[in-house]
Amino acid sequence: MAQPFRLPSGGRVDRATPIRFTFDGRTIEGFAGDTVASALLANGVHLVGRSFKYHRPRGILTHGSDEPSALLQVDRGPGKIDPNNRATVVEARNGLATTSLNRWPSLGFDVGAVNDLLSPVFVAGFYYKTFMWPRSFWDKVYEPVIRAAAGLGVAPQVPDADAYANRHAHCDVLVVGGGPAGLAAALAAAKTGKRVILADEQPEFGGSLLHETGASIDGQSAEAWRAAAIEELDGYESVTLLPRTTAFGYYNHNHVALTERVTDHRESPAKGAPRERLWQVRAAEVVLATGAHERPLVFADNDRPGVMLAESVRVFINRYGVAPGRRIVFVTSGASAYAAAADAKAAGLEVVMVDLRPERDCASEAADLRLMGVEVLTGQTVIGTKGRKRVAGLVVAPCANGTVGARRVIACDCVGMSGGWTPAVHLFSQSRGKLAYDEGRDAFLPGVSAQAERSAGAAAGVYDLASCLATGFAAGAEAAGATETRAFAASPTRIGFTPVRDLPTDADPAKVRAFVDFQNDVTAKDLKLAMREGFESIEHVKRYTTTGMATDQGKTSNMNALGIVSKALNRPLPAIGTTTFRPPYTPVTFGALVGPARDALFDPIRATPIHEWAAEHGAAFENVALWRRAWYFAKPGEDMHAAVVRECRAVREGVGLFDASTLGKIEVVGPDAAEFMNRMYVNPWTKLGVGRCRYGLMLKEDGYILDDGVVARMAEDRFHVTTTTGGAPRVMNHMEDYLQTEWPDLDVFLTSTTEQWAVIAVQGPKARDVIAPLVSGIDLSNEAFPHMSVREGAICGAPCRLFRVSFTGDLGYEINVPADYGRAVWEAVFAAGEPYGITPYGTETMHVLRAEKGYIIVGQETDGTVTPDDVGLAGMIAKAKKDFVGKRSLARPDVVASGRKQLVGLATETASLVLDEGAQIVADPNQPIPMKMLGHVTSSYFSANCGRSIALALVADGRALMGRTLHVTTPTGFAPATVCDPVFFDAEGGRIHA
Amino acid sequence: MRRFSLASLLSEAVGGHQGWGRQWRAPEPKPSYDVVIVGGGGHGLATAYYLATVHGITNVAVVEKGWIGGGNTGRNTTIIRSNYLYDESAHLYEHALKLWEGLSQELNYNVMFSQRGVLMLAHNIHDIQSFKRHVYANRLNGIDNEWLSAEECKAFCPPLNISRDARYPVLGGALQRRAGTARHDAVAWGYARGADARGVDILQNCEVTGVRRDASGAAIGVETTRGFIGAKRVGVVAAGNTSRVMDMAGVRMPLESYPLQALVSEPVKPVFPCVVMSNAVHAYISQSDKGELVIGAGTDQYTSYSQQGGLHITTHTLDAICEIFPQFTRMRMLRSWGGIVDVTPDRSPIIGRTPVQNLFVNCGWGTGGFKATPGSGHVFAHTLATGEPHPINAPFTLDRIRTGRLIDEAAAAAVAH
Amino acid sequence: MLLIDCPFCGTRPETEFRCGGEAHIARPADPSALDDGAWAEHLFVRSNPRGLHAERWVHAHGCGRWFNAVRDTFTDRFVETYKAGEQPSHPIDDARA
Amino acid sequence: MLDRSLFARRDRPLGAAPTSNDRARVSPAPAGVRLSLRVRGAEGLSRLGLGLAINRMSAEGERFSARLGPNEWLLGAGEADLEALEAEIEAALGDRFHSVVDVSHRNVGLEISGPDAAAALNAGCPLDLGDAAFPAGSATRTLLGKAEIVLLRPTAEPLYRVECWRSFAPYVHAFLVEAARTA
Repeated sequence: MAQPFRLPSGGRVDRATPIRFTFDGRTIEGFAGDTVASALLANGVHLVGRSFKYHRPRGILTHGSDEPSALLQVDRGPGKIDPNNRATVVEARNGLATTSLNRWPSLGFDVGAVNDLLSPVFVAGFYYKTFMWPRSFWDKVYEPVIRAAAGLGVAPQVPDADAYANRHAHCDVLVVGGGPAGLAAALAAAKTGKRVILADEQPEFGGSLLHETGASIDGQSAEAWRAAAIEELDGYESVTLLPRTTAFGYYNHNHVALTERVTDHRESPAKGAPRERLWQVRAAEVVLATGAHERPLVFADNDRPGVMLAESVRVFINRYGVAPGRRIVFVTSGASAYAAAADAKAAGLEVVMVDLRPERDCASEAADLRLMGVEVLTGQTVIGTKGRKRVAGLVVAPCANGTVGARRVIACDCVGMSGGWTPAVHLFSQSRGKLAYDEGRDAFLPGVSAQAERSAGAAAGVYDLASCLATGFAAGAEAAGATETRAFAASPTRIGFTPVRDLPTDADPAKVRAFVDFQNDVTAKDLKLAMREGFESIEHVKRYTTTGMATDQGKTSNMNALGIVSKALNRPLPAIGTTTFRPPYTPVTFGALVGPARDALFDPIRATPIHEWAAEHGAAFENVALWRRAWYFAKPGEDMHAAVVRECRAVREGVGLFDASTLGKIEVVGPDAAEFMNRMYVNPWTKLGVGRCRYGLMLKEDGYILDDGVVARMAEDRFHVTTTTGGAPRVMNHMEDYLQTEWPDLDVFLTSTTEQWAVIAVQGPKARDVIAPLVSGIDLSNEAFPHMSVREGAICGAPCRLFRVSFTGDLGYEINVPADYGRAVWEAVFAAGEPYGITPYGTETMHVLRAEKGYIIVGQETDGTVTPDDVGLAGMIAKAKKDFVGKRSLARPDVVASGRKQLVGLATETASLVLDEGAQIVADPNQPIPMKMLGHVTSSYFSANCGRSIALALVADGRALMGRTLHVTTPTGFAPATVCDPVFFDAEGGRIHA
Repeated sequence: MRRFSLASLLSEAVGGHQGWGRQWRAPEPKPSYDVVIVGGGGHGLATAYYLATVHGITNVAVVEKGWIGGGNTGRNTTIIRSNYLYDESAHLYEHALKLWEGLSQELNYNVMFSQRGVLMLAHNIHDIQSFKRHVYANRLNGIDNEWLSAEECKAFCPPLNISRDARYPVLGGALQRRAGTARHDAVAWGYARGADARGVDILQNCEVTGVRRDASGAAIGVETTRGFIGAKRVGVVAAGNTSRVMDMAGVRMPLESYPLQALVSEPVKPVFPCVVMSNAVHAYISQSDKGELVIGAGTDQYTSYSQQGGLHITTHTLDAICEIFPQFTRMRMLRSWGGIVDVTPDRSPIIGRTPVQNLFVNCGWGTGGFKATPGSGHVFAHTLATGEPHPINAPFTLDRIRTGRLIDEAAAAAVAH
Repeated sequence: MLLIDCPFCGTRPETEFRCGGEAHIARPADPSALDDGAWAEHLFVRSNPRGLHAERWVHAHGCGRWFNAVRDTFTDRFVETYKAGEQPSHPIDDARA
Repeated sequence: MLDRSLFARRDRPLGAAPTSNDRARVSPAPAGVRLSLRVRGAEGLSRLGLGLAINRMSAEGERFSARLGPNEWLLGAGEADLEALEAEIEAALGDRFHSVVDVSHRNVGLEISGPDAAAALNAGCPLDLGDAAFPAGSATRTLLGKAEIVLLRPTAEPLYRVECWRSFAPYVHAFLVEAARTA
């Protein structure tokens, strides 16, 4: 018979819509509205997994996100397989394939269960005490075995087929939790017209109302009230309803993060719809109506499949129309389980009630239940369970004042246990609110708030329906700035419980395994062992035993652990402390957190206006900061080396074309512009004439080089500053900082023009010849337009700032044109240069050519610890200036001391050998390790123009070592090289002025 | 001290483990000690341990405001490596790494030091230059570190995406095979147990509220929530709270304390064989023995003692992780948390004397202190015992900010610690 | 993610801002007059309190203006923000924890 | 030998084709003139939008003025309007210290419109774009994902103008298209 444990009627499932999925290959039938857990139970499946350490058979403990045991691998199709899904929250649908975890070869017969026999050895922290000998065995033997045994499901192996979305949202009132308190809060807040977001992790709003089938509110059924409330909320334009949405993180300043599960439950989701959406809500006020979790009872073998929480039994019956068993024993220390028992009885199931409390403490509810014909035992304790892969009986005994009486075995196929309730204060605690222990309710309740939030309903320790509604309504109104309150008439709720810790037993304590943390296999005995060993802070207990550290993060176990520790140490519970609740409330996919930031949207790729041309002409690209820059232009059959050799020759012998658009550019404008430049750079600027350029060097206040670049004076009050590609944002920020905060009196404004201008460098002896026909309004003659000057004019009719500058040591120009004209001008120059063999070149050739001239690249020759003098640029420093940023630091004792590393050239003895950049330099390669290192190679290339390799290096006192042979590391040893001047080409420097 | 071994474990198993005693005592503070160490993290406990074992100084107290190992020791991503560039740092971290290699046996406490290898990915030419500079410098310092091609990186770490089409393709990597991870809590507990067995008093829930100085200005003890505790020498090892403690002694420090966040995924079966760090995209990842992916990020931008940071730091980190390991988007974040890291101007530690006589400090480990724990404790114990720095920590003075002799690994390499 | 009250733009999320460290550390008018110790103090020594902290922020992805804020570094709560060049209305030193 | 025809049309980094979606439509905007105007102490001046409050804009035809900070305005105009606009600035400000920098080619514009436009923007923009917080006439620099943008809402219509730096345009465009799809 399909679904033998489906009750003939009842539940919210859609019996007209059957669904099928598989569990460990077996087809499971259920109805739309089922969770995987409820469908499994409808089919009588209780054994769904094996525990982490002992591989004990485990079933379904809860009905929600606090589930520690029923974890499954879920396959939703190619690229959509993921581990560790809680069966109690996965919505069942056609096409799911689910499998149990942590068992081999099968769930029913699991070899790992041998661990259970070894459990006397595998106690808390056992691994700290062994696996140490022999030493090499840890990496090779012990750890691999431990790792293979640990872990739950299998990580996805292929890229995710789903997409994820992100949404920033703002509201006046965020209500977390759509149970009675949350619904009432949302109603109260919505009435004020404020913007309200109501989120609930369940597919439907209502919380406990979804299974409180017998309850009534204000004279109508709970279901009718619920439906009306949702309809009313839905009618407000200002209300956003987010079902299937878990608020998982409460961050600073009311920044609350939620994940919405958009498509996992759909068989055929809308095309392109995201799997999940991260909501980042900034709320003026938050109402936390997050409910409470029921506590398991701690007794021997309380982890048998079929043993579940009492309220969960009730939920499976009332909400899903499923009987978790035919004969159910409820065992409780509180009143709420009586409602479950009554509903089970009403559903036609056999019921026995075992109350741990003495008759006098539960007389009223016991009497009511007895009236229904249910046997109620009071003043009991639980000794253990019968059965292995499914509970077959509960062993109970009367217990008074610690004396355990005669055992009785109650045959059953399901146990519903209740040790009371723990408010879900996770988000409150994350908000850094202070928790206060309430002895009457044996719970940590929200105390002093740290942010603009308030808790309502069970989250605040309020359990009866009318009060939940009233506190929720008041909280919602208050959050919305209203003072309205409302009383609700509701059917009474059975509340109140007596806190119990591990239950008294007459069994040998050494043999009792009463589980506290079901997933991590932590028993009460483990907790006591930890205490015996001196772990007394709850954080220590937790870390030593791993209690509360499983994927449920201790939702069902933390209070039991605390209580047991408190009892054992005989200290009041608050003195043990509560563990800090940290995000996320329930596990959140990386995908939701990443959102759209994948593939092309991971990080912007910045490209210049000339990028496409370069791509069309065979350029290889390199990443420089966010930019893609043309690296070299290989012709068919050329490798990088050949291309660079050709490009380098072309520039020296003819003319080359280089895209320098990525250089940072800043327009410095104002009557105090020159004074500002004086303060920011080491160089003098006052006397730089309009139309002239100067190489500028900029330090941080610590005296180390920050950036460099050519600066042109466009007018008395206007400078065109250039920076390195990667340094552009840094320099702009650095300048703005000083301008605004140190020298606000200077009349200067800064504007980034990096992307206003495309920059086309035309370099080489033929550069003038190439551009001359295209330029208008500028006299290009050497006399009228010498090296290091700038003119404004037009090129091909486009306005331009034409720089005569060179980073190659040859005649050169940098054409700045408005970016949208960049490609057209580039193409025009390229066409004009064809008769001269114009050659486009990339960054690699640029690097070689400048290295031939000994020009530094900030970030390559410098590394944040290099001064101007270190790289031979002390001469740039304006001696007359009393101050500039970084000047004072250049006078510090260790900055003026000898022995600093200085920029020199290195010529390898083997002319063809190109040293590794980053190679280290020693005087004596035969010295013992550790060796004394003198410095390192900063740049190294094969120079076609020099006919040999060249290298720049920073070497201790290097300028005093000219001509000395040093030894440089290579992949296989050392290579000798001679210290030389860092200028390898055209040392006289005549070519640049040609 | 009851020795831990398989034999003792088995014999206890028979008796229901009733025979295990406390791993360390919970003593009342004595009126005074030879040395009081402020801060019961890994560094402070290691200092106490080596004072007792190496220097024979056992009249020592470790004063901890909360529970031992509850600060950065218990909050970090446990990466251990020594492939630092500068000689000073390389010697310090290599000293630590050598101690790690025998630590479980030395302490008779399994700290699960796992030499799984740390692979640092190069994503651009600058990275290649920088990493090769490290590889060569390490080699000459006798520290293992090797350059791998992208394909070799993939072979060493199969989950790695080395597609050339990636936003930041993997161009290669630097691998230190002796590097790895350890079980952070066990380090604190192991040192505590070892120190306690030799007579060191570990005083938990004992917060320092003042540093008492005599007329000459010398430190003579600490005021605490459990009363005054006299000391011939005081060593402050308070990580993120160092500025506050030193303030009590009138010493202003070149430190700023930032939130540093980390997270773990749900546990899964072994999928990740090593540690991978990527500086270009700012993230690092490994898998713990329990099966969780352990992922760390950069600091938040502002100073804070809240042990909490912004979600955007987490999302940014995961962006990067999922770019390099796109198959992990369906993994789930299980737990995230923050620590407080104290950062110096050059991001290297300060270990040594202070302007106050008899007051010593060991701080400024920034985001990388865990890996140094044994070495840090070892050299600081030497400093406290002799009043003089060990040759290894001699360069790490407070005075270097004045002279400009900074040890700036991060500036030199853009390498996260 | 903090919420920061830019004195010009109102409250904005932290990602639009950059933090510039401790505020009210004026650059000396004549750095050369400082000895090495005093210069190092200016450059590197910071109060780093647990409690109220005056700090610099710039609304980098907004109006681009630098301003100051007083924030409690234990709770991360902002007490006030004010324009560069102004003084806080809260006594910072007294509140230091 | 000047071929001015090369510059009859500006070569913008995005195509002109809009990406349609029932609920949010993303379309590249045509080229125009953009000036970054900086004035210290614009008190008493009202022309050119200098009297606007911070983060407010005014628009008329292709002309607009957006005050992005206490001393910063982004001025927009049609292609042919550059010289006239510059002349007006000089006339309005005279000797008063100011800075005008042409950023017409630095900035690239996009428009996103439709009932889900704000939701799509909020995929990457962390601001409150509700009518109360970001009404008609709002203008600000902010973020979209990992790019900086200027966000303009000239009217009460669900139509927003996004301006970014040129090299970020492909990213911003792709981000908005993806956001419109998943909003």
